[in-house]
Amino acid sequence: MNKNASVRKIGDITVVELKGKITIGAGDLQMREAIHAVLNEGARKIIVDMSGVSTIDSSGVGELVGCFTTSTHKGAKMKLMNLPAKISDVLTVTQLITVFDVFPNEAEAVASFAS
Amino acid sequence: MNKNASVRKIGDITVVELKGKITIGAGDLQMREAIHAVLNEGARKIIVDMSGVSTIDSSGVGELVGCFTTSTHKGAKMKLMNLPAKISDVLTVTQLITVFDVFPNEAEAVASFAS
Amino acid sequence: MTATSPGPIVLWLASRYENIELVQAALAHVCRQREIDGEMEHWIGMALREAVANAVKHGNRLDPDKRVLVKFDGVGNDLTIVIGDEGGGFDPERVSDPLAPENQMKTSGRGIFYIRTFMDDVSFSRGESGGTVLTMHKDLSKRGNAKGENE
Amino acid sequence: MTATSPGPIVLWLASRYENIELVQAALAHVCRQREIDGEMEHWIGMALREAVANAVKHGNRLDPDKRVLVKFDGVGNDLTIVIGDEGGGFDPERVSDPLAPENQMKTSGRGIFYIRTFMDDVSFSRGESGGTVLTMHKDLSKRGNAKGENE
Ligand SMILES: Nc1ncnc2c1ncn2[C@@H]1O[C@H](COP(=O)(O)OP(=O)(O)O)[C@@H](O)[C@H]1O
Ligand SMILES: Nc1ncnc2c1ncn2[C@@H]1O[C@H](COP(=O)(O)OP(=O)(O)O)[C@@H](O)[C@H]1O
Repeated sequence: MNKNASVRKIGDITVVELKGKITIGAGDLQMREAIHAVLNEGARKIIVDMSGVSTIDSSGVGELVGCFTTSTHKGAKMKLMNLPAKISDVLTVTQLITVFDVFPNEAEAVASFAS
Repeated sequence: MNKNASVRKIGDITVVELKGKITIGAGDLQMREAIHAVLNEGARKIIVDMSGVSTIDSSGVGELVGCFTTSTHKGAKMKLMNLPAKISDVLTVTQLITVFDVFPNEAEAVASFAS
Repeated sequence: MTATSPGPIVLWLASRYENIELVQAALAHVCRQREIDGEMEHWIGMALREAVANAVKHGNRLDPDKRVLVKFDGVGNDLTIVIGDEGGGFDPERVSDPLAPENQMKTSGRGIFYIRTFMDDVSFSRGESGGTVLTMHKDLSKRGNAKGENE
Repeated sequence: MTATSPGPIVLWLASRYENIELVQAALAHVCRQREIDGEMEHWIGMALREAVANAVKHGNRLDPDKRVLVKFDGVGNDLTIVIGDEGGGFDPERVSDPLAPENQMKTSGRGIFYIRTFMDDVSFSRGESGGTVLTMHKDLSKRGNAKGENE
């Protein structure tokens, strides 16, 4: 159904893997759907795996911020991992890279939930 | 130099392998250059391997006819092999498929020079 | 506009053969939007390449300051493609038949024949400034008969 | 026209987000012609996607009968891209700063900022029919500094 997002579990952590273009009118909405779905299913520790994202635009960035806020409101933590350099650059220039909890790899992202 | 054509030998037969688009302004001219070059180097038995051709247009077809005529004038024989279905269709609708000596594979094309 | 038409797409291009590749990319986009399969796309693409090549070569005589217009349009099962140039026009009735025995070994003269073969309806007219306007239609319901043969 | 300009390329498109993909394909074509590397193409593409998305969304308000114009032009080391819409226009001075603390967690408002960040010169004007005309330039000599940072 959702060709831009798939979900897997690591213990009580839910990993949402994004793929392709997280851009206006398609990938941005699919990302929101996927993250809202896991939140509604009760996920409280969420890692968004960005390794497969080729492009993100301001709509995708906006949805990412929205998902982060929704997660916080629901008492969940949403973190990001495996950001390709270009995606990281896009978040950096709008000073969002410090808002999100960003990890270079899965081990560090998972470990961060233990502490 | 010539990214649309390369040449190999089978005994006294010269095989010109065409690749990609044999279309106006690029591939068509490169094909002519390649075939004229082998003719000038004395090739008299020529097989044009079309297996790698993705698209041919009327300019490519025209150059192919021109190369055939030039070959004949020089006392050389130019044959075609391994035509993808779409290339064969393009030659068929303009009734050129019967003008050229066309072979389904290399063995038959090579054997045709022996008889 | 109906649900099956994504609306027209218009390109204005300098008269360069390399721009044929952009026209091909635009066709690929239109084919995705209109759910036209790869087989049919191939034959439409062949006609389109010929039409744009003629506009660049015979119409605009490779003058890079002259433009070629390409418009994709049509609703439902009709795909309409219009190709316009800023040349002097020509009489399509006077184009010789490439199947005639005396033309068989000519190195040119097959482009319009390919256009007519691979499209379902083809007409030439004069644009406001005298250039050629070629309008060609493809009936998208005829899938599996993409080459436009009658049976 | 100089040897380093392949001439303008103009597209007129229906107001649909999916047409952003065609604009991206046209940019890829222009980048091949102008020998713009993949890194720089990526950042120009980001700005272009934002500009077309704004024209479709805010300008034409997704009305598929309204058109978006995209023009690629410029000579030498200047790549000029113009994006026009048929909307009501807006005052770019009144767009809020997405870096302001109170805007940081907003879900929108970053598009124009990205455009200004990734292009070298950006200006907005009103078209004849009142819509927005966004003209953006990229200095192609600044390769390796593709994000448009000042140092
Ligand atoms: N857009 C055009 N403007 C002017 N003349 C044209 C145009 N298209 C075709 N023609 C004329 O029709 C002739 C036949 O065209 P075509 O069948 O495509 O073969 P070719 O391009 O190989 O000559 C051309 O040689 C040219 O004289
Ligand atoms: N082409 C346009 N026509 C009308 N208004 C526009 C246009 N482009 C931008 N705007 C206005 O500028 C605002 C900021 O745009 P932008 O920075 O791209 O962020 P966003 O699109 O997320 O709102 C938009 O919300 C809109 O009000």
